[in-house]
Amino acid sequence: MKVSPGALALKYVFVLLAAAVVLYPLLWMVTMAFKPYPEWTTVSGLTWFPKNPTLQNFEFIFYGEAEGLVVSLDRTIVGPLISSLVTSICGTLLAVVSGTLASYAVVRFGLAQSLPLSVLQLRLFPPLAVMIPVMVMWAFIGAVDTWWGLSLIYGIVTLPFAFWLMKTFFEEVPVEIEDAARVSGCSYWRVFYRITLPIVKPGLATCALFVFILNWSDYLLALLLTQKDWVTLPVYMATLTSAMGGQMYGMKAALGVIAAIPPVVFGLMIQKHLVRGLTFGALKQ
Amino acid sequence: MKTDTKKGFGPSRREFLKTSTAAMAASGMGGLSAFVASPAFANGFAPGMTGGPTGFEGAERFQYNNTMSEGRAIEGIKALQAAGKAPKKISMLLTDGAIGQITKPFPDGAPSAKEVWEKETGIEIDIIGAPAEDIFKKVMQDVTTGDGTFDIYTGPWNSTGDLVSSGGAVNCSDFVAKYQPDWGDSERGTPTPEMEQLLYTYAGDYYSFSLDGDFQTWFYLKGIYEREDVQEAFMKETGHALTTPNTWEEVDRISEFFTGKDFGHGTMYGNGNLMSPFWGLATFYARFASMDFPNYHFFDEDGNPNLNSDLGIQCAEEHVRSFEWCPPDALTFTWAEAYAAMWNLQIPHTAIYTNLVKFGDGYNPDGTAKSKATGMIGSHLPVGRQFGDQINRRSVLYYHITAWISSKSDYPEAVYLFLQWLSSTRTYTWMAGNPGGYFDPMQQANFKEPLVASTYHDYAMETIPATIARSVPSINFAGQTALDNALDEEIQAAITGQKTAREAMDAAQKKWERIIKRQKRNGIVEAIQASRKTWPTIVDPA
Amino acid sequence: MTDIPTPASQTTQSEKRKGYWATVARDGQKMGFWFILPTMLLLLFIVVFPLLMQLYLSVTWWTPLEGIPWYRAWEVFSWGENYWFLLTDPRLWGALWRTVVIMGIAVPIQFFLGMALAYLFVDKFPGRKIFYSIMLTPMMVVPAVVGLMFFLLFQGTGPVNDHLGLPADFSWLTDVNRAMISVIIADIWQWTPLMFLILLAGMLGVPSDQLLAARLLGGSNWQNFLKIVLPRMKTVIIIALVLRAVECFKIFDLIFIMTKGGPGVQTETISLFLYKQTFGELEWAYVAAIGLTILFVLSVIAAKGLSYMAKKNG
Amino acid sequence: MSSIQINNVTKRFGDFTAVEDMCLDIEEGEFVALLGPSGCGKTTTMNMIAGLEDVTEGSILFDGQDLSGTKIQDRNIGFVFQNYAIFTHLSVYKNLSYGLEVKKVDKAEIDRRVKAMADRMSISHRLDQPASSLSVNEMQKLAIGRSAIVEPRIFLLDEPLSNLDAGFRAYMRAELKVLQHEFGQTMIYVTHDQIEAMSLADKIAIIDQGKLMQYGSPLEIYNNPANRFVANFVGSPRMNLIDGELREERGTLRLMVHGGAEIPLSGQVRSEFSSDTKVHSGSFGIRPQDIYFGARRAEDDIEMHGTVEVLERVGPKRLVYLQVLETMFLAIDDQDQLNVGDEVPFYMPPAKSLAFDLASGRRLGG
Repeated sequence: MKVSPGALALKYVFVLLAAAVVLYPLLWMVTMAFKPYPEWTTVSGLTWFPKNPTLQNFEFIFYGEAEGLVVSLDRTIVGPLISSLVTSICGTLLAVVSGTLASYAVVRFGLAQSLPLSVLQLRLFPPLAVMIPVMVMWAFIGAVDTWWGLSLIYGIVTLPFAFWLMKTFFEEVPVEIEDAARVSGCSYWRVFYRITLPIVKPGLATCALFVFILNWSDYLLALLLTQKDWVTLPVYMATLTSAMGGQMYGMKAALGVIAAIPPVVFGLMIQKHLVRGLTFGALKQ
Repeated sequence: MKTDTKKGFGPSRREFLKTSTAAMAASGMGGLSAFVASPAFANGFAPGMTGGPTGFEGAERFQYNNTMSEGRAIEGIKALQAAGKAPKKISMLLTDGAIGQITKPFPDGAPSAKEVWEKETGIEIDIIGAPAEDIFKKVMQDVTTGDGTFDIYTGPWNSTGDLVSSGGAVNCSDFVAKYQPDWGDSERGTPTPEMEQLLYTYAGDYYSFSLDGDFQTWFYLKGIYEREDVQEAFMKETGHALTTPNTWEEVDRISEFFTGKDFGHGTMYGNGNLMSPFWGLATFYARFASMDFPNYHFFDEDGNPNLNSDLGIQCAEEHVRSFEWCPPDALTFTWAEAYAAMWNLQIPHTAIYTNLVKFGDGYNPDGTAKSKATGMIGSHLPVGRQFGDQINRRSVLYYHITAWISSKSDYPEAVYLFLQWLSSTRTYTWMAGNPGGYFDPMQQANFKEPLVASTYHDYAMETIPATIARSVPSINFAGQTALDNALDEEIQAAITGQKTAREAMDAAQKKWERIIKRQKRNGIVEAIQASRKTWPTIVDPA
Repeated sequence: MTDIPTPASQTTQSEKRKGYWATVARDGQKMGFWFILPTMLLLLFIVVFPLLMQLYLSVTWWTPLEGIPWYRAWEVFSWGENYWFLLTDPRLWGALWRTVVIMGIAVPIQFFLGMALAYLFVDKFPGRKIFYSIMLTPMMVVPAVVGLMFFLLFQGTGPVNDHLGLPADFSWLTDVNRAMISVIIADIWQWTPLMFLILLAGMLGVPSDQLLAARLLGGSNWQNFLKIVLPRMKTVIIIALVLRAVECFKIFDLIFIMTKGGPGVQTETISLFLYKQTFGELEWAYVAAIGLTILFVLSVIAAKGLSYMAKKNG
Repeated sequence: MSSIQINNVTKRFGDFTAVEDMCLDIEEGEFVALLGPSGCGKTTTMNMIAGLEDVTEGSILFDGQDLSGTKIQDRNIGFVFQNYAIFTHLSVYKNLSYGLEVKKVDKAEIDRRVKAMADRMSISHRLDQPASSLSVNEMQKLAIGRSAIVEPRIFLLDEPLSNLDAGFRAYMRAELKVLQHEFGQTMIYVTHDQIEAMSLADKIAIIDQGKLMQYGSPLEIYNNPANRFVANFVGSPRMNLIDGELREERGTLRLMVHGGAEIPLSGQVRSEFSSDTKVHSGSFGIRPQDIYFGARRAEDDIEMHGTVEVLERVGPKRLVYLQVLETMFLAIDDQDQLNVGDEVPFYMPPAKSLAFDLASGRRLGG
């Protein structure tokens, strides 16, 4: 296609502008995380890059105190970091395993044809509209503020994504391959386990990463179902935000950076499949 | 919370450690780490004392033995530990801004309150912070769906009723009888037995542990009031001399006068009182309480709201009118922004929490003034209305950080003992002086303490107790959150011009009636009647 | 590729596996049942009890303050009072209205920006891949962190005021009007990339030769976009808008971190309202009634929408 | 309607040269086929004419006018895509009217022309139906009609018949010829099917590896291929092309084929081979229908002996595969006299034989 240099230049202007808007808040947070106290506010002038780069903000949130700071932190990031990792991973496992099995049954055996829409409905409602009974249940089974209680709800709310994503991957596996194996004497289980699963392995990995991102990003459920021991990173971040007062920007930024890294990295890894995941397989790229 | 950082960045930690080490070395204590384990610790006590902070001048004022409330608590713990009924750890949900008061050493050379407790009992205190406005939500979350995560809840005193009726708090009456805290001590504790009842009991039983002094106290910019040009201008404009106000009428006159004036510090706004959602209710309640002599109650004897009575509507109209003299964005102010307004000399007066002066008047360790208002602030008695030759000065008790024992705690007695220790007059006085947080003074002993006076300033040492004596409780029974929110919404609607004061009060009246009706079976009318009895009747000569 | 096991090895394998599971492995329907079971159990677990409890609570006026456990809520049976009350609760309708306002402003802006970006990226240009990745980043950042980022940006002493030359007391998050604007800006920042991503996928799905044909027929870029590209993207556009509208209706994290719904109730959306009713006012029965109503209304809308789509498609 | 001059056009994609130094003159109203194997650059050439691709070097002139600065929209070029690029989301009517609507032609005028065109293409009965419901054949008609309705200055067709079933392809071939006459427009037609090109085009441009091999009328190309590639590419069944070393022995010029077969050259073809003394290896070409059996018809006809390996019936005739040592000749037997296994003499008239330089593929002499 012919593109005149003028049009191309104009395109770059827009693209660069858009990129700048996207990067502005991100960059601000990242550079803020490396700025020492005096560079945080307009009071002594703002600069994009730290004049005296420092790691003290990270030091502070990991050790609870840092060189040159009087304030200290009673709870460091370590606990919430572990909590976020454990609950996100367990929730992901639950969602991916049950979603994979169920979608395979729906795709291959034609079972429960209403299941796809039912699981989709889980995503439709504001969680807060249905949370009271859930919290009561969780309290009843002793699941509040436990790793498994949070993992369980994570597994449930991300199940629709896992289910639909795996459904599209299974639909892409030609049924002939499975038939061929079955004709040669394989049981259904063996066909599933030895033939189909290996074929959809990349899809499975995509699905797991995608669901992990969703779980990691949760704030509300952890806010409602944890109190202290299994508080996750976003909840910790939010409480710390006010705990440290309105002005401890550097530490907040450092926290934000740490919380933001895994999903951004994983997200870029599965870029190709994001559309499929986010639209429940309605669209592919 | 803008204020906590004020304390955050004084001298660097290294410097800080250096000075405290030096102080400790001077008193023969060794380094900070050696300090906890040092056998020299016991030698730091004044004769006859068995516990308490050491290592600074005057520490003996906060030390105790087993004849004192704190000592009895420690003794009780020891007994529980011997019986195997004490926990290893007590976890406490606490408002963020107050944590430092328990965990930060004060003054130089001293340990923190937490360190003293842990040293003496071996029971670790695990503090989990939450924002002040939200903390009661978190409390209720734990009460309704939690699993014994916290041994201690803290939150606004007003919410005690809600917590008790939801079954979330432990009734401590037996413990109180057993361990005899000194809260009501006629010399050191609350000024009156009624006040003890108000702060520590609900429906006749002990539930709450008072850790704050949120009696809205009047502060003004003495340095501006006393200027001759200001005096002249005021006289010229109003025909009155500018003095500290005694009545709401005078308050409004001063507010009107200052609004839009510039006395060399930028444009001023006359009304510094809180008008925003949640926090502004205190201002309304204070004005409401003095509408009649000696008090105008929120409810009549039978539990019917007084909101849309003539006096109620008049109060609402005055309240709404006073909004025109507020600084811009006043509807978004929390106390922190209101403090800042006074520190920046934007408002001439305000009735507000007392740590306004703790954080904003005086000097930082590095010698810089804490704010522009340093040295200019004064304090006066609450205002009321003149009835004949008497004035019913009224303030209001609102928010007021209070601790409760979670009914899910496995060791309520041990937890009780910790809270008794923490809230007894010696420990609390010591903590109240600590600028690490916003627990405000309220016990008589607090106001006699030089360390408290040094942070809260001499001028407030008389007005705060006088204010306490003239304070009415805000709503403090089950249904409080709903009642407060209903009224709050309507007042906000009136202030922002969506409704007239009368319409707003009519609507609020209806909402309150509905809540009362629904809560009747839970004894809300009795609670209202009990609350009415705790209102002070003290009046002053005009 | 996987090796297809030979029948010989297969029989020996299955002979070893005796009993019920061996028959399951050989019966597709049975195995499918076991495959679906976990999902079904999870669904029932999260749907049946909660719905019943919610229904039960919603016809009482039980609150945790009642002093009786929730299962004894019948003692404070209130018929449909909660449902009647929610019809006339200005705070609920205010929250709903604000939610709709955020949706009504943010989603169309996201749509137009996303469409414009997709248009920029539909043809190849040097650097397209890198810029594409950059453009996608915001939607991958944890929403709570986005809230934090914009909290930092919109501080009075923060960079936005600094770079725009505004004074430090030009408040964003605590201003009656600007708080809403700030929240909407943050939402737009985070979710325009999602629109972009989906719309770009849709745009790339428009056959390029049809577009060429339209051009050769003399249609200007704009005419071809309106008449060829847009109609062909209809499904994609609907998907994108529905997805965003649903998510936007649920918005919580961002606002909760940036403004807590404040100042006042200026940024209080339906989710924040429910949160405050649950833990602030403790009106659990009322929240249950609102929740059920929302469930019902959304289900009806979804069902109508689906049947409409189904009719359209065939 | 216009003439097109393609002057020394080169197109490069990075390091890859898709079209090299192409020159073509297309007369007004001519029907030209671009013929070549896939990947030869014929489609690129057409895209450059349409303006879908930039020209790297050289120029393309329409009636002497360079349109490279003109937007595609304004070039007024009719283009029929290989898969028709029908707007499947629109009705048949809207497809036809698209080119007129975007030019803001009067409604009544649009209606008249659409109906006329639909009549002409005999899809009137489908006008109100969605285009997606059309059969492939109807889509083809619609695609042509949609392009024709805007009266383009030239008409480009990209393999328009390749998707059609065999019967309709033959019909459409004829139809295209008629249409071209009716429209009277310059048409350029890309195809890899030589029969289509031969039967339709006024002129054929044969392209290989981005280079123009030959440009001329079908007959010219058939009878007088300019090089070995063209000779090989055009004609069905294929021309016999026998490669070998040229050797002069006892006054006779022979083409020594690998494997032992020898072709004794005589007459015209001999002189053609010897016209360039630098050529040492050559390629001998003769069309199967020019080989005959039975009695020698002319003195200098070349005689060879071969074994009948395979006989393949094609209609009334049979294709004969003749094995001469390791070399295979293809001939036509129209008298049904041969049997498999026969060892027979056959004759090749030198006047109908062609001589090519093996190294360059160049035609010798002719």
